[in-house]
Amino acid sequence: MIPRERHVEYLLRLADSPLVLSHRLSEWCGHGPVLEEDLALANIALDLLGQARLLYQHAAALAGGDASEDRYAYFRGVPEFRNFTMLELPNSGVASAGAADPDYAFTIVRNAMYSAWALELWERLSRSADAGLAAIAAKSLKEARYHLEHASDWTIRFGDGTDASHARAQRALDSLAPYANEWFAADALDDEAAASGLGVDCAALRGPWLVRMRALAEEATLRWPEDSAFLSTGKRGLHGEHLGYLLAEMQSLARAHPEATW
Amino acid sequence: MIPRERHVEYLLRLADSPLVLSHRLSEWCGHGPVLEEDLALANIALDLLGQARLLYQHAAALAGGDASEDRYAYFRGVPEFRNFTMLELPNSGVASAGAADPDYAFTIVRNAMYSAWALELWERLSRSADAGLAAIAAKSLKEARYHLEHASDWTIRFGDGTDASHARAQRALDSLAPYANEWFAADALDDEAAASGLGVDCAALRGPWLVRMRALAEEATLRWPEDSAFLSTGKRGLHGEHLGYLLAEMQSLARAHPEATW
Amino acid sequence: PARQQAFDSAIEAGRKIEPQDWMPEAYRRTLVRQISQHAHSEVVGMLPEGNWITRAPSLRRKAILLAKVQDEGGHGLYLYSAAETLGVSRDELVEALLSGKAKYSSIFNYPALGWADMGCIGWLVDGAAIMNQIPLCRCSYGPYARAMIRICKEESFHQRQGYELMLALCRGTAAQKAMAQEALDRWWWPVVMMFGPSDAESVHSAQTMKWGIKRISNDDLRQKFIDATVPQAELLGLEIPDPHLKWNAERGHYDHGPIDWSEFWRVVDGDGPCNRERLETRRRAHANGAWVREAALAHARKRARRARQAA
Amino acid sequence: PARQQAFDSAIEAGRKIEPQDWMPEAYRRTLVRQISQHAHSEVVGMLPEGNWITRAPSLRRKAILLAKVQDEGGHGLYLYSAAETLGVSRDELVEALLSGKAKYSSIFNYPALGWADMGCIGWLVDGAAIMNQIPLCRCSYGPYARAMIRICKEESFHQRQGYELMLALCRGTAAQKAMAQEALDRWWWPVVMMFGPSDAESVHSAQTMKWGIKRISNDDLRQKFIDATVPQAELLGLEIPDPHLKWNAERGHYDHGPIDWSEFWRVVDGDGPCNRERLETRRRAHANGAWVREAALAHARKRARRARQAA
Repeated sequence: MIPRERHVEYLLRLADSPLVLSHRLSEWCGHGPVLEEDLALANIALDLLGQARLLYQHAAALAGGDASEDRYAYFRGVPEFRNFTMLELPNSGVASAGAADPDYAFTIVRNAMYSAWALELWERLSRSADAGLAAIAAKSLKEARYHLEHASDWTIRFGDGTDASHARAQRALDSLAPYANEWFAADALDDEAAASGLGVDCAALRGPWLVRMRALAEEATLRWPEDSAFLSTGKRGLHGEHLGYLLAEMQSLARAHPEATW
Repeated sequence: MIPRERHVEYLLRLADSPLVLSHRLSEWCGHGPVLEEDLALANIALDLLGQARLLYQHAAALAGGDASEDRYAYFRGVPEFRNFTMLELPNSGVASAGAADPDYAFTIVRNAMYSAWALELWERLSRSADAGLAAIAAKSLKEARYHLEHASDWTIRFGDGTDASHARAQRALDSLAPYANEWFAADALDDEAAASGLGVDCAALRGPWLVRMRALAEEATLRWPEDSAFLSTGKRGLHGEHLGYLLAEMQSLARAHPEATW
Repeated sequence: PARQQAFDSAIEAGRKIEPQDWMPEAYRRTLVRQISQHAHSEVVGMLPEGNWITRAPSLRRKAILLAKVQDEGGHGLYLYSAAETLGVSRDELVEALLSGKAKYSSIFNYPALGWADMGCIGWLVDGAAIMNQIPLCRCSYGPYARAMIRICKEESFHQRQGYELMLALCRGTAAQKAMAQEALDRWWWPVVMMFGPSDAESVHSAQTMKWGIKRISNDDLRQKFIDATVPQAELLGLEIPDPHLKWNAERGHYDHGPIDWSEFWRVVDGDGPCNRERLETRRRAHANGAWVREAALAHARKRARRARQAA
Repeated sequence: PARQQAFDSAIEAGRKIEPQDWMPEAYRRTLVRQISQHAHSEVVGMLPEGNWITRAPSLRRKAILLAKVQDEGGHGLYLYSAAETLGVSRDELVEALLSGKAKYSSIFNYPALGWADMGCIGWLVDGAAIMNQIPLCRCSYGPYARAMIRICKEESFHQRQGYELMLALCRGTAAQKAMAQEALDRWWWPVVMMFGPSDAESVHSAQTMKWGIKRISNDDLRQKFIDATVPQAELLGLEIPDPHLKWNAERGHYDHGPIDWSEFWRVVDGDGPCNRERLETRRRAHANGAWVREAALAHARKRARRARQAA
């Protein structure tokens, strides 16, 4: 048995990533390359938002007190968020804060990487000792399959499309890959969650994830990047410089009216 | 004599514009086209910030109570801000919210238009019946001269540079010009301020401003845009969609700690 | 000729015209104009609301808004498809929007400045759209009528959600209630103008009525909308910003104050608060997406070639 | 030869080497590397702080921060100029940065995550930089030494401002104090590593000492920094995140815990938290600015041609 406080923290770690990625995807709304993709991204954003909400609600029920999905989403600051660093990167790619044109290749390749990981995650978590979590995982698994399919189709189109699209996809892959290291680097909380039957052995996801990703890269005629020693730390609350801007925007209205019900 | 409340509002109208433009210019910091321009824009941003602070302080002294420069800047919402709509437009140009690459031509042409207007404004306000305002105006006048010189030099380089830079400058001029209409359209507050000797007859600024701008356009080999019926209303608190994002970012930290002193 | 007679008698009898049927060129052109204008409105209409997804004040409201904006994109898709049955391509339609040749509903040239705008857009803008669109479910052109049936269902769902959002604000804190009133003050007159110029001034009305495309006049629809909306505003405890608004027992309708048609034409002619921003946003998205569309085409061609070679 | 002797005796006598003087190629190369690395550090160093200008929590702090970041850009300019006196162009130097060939201070590969980071960067990062740079004011190469004198003056002003910012946080609310401690926890070890590897491991030290470019060893500077900083942290009421830190009365210095040099080399080798982001940001700004630089050149050429034609 894992103590309740860390049980909750593990759930928040699972919840914050889909919330933050959902936010990034929803930024495309009205700005996509073709209307069908505006719809597809909104759909995926909606699924991820739904996953986050279920996980927050489950965590809040466990935590008790005044915990709620909205308190988690709107009233925690940067150091309390537990999402992976990759997901807070802006749609324009890997650079310090500053407005820039969004890059659909970056969005698509990130979705491919994340949903392939999520697929492995949810499959295992659907057997979690936490029955509530297992149910959420079973639902999320189906969604992750569709998300991966969508992102894979486009990754292949880009890699095996024009020279320009190939270059963009390769660039996205190269710049994103180092940020995936975090997903497979277990820390004490991961270990505790895995040992207790609540969570998964996160290092064990790497093998099957790599198989999927290499196969996708091959079909897309992309070169899989070399390993790097880079290790981001968002899941421990040590984020990059982008999350602060994201939360400032996301939380601005809710925080301006802390007493309000919407 | 103008009633104190409207005197204060007139000062806020003067103050909010330089604050918001300063914010936009400071976004270039570290992202400029050449190091010298990073410095120049930071310098102009700093001047504008200084003008805003003096005006807020003057307004706060008049308003009394808990009014202060920081309360004005950080604890008013979108409908309370009184800046011209043009100045809240993002550095990427005229489009709905959504991240996009900043455009130096848009920034430069906007600075040219605004500082040419400010020159006319401060010159007249340096004779304001409000001695405090007159002193601020005299100081600001010198700064506006330098800002106009900087922006004019670059406008000419762009207009009379390459085909690409000419096209960008013309595009910036065409898209910005309609937003200047607001500056010369007097409303009741403008009229009252002018009549009382506090403010200026804002319609009267149009003639000399146009002379300056047309001369600049000519030297830059740019076509001065036709008049349009567009009328923005930021100075009455009816803004475009961008100011909300700007304030969310600018005010995020201050509002997260309303009790703090920095 | 015989074809014209067949067409006329179908219209007369209230039978649907289908894509394969002969139709007068002017009828076809009118439909393309109207359907594509409607499709463009859905797509441009994603912007003011899309603008608030990232700032929605609760996750529940965020999900509702995301789904709603997605629905609007979906409506755009059905409508482009309906227009395509008339022999124009999506590319041509999009090109007409981006070049400024095609119009879209002027209402989306107003900015969404606060959260209550999400309520007003659902309650009033979608409400007005439904008034306009319900008669179109009986429109003489089959594909358009069928698209409108589906769209109207979803729009009335959105309308209820918008009203419910307003209700939550009006029952909330004083600041929330003030937000709601402030938004209503901004949206009321633009929405009233959504029904278009008075019947006397409307250019296209007579012929489109005859063709069974339009079925109720602009002024009648506007009256219907106002009559339906005033009691809803009362229920919210909000004040409609029209000092002349009052019940006329004799007519059995609300009288309203004069409409500022100069404002209407200014916005239609391109000088509304956001015309430039909306169009530029669409242009930019289209330009930034060019490489994506080219990649998809290139890949499809490569696959087709490989399939041929394998055969 | 005679030139080498003149150079050696100038160094011996503590006389400055000036741009027109003969100098050994290795001396020149070492200086270009070091000065340009320093210039690049100033420019990249604008990013973590620039990141907070738009969010500064008071207008006074915003003005201070804007002015500070501007100063850093100014330092970059002096230093590029000093490097140019050695016969390299700014374009070459910038190219070396963007290609990843030239280094910049690793400290700027750490993110600025909160407002207290603005304090830590001034107090600690600038403080450490001053320790490194004060000896350079006596450096054997004249233009570099003179640039450093000016820069050190401004840096010590920044250092005091940074400390003053920390003081305001530590005297503020509990949340502000916590911010300050959290930032110190993140910045301490990276700052301690700013002085470079231990003397035993340092590649360039011996020769640069002999040439009068470097004057004090890495470990000595580090010790000096720690000795100066510990009492400042105590004054703030903050705890330095080093459990081994304690006063050694015998040595008359503070002892500190072991430094994680694997972390140091990981960041130097490109895998620090923000290496990719910083470099990509510089590349992007340079690429987005290409048309601006081309326009300026084209216009200057046009003017020159017109002036010739008029003559």
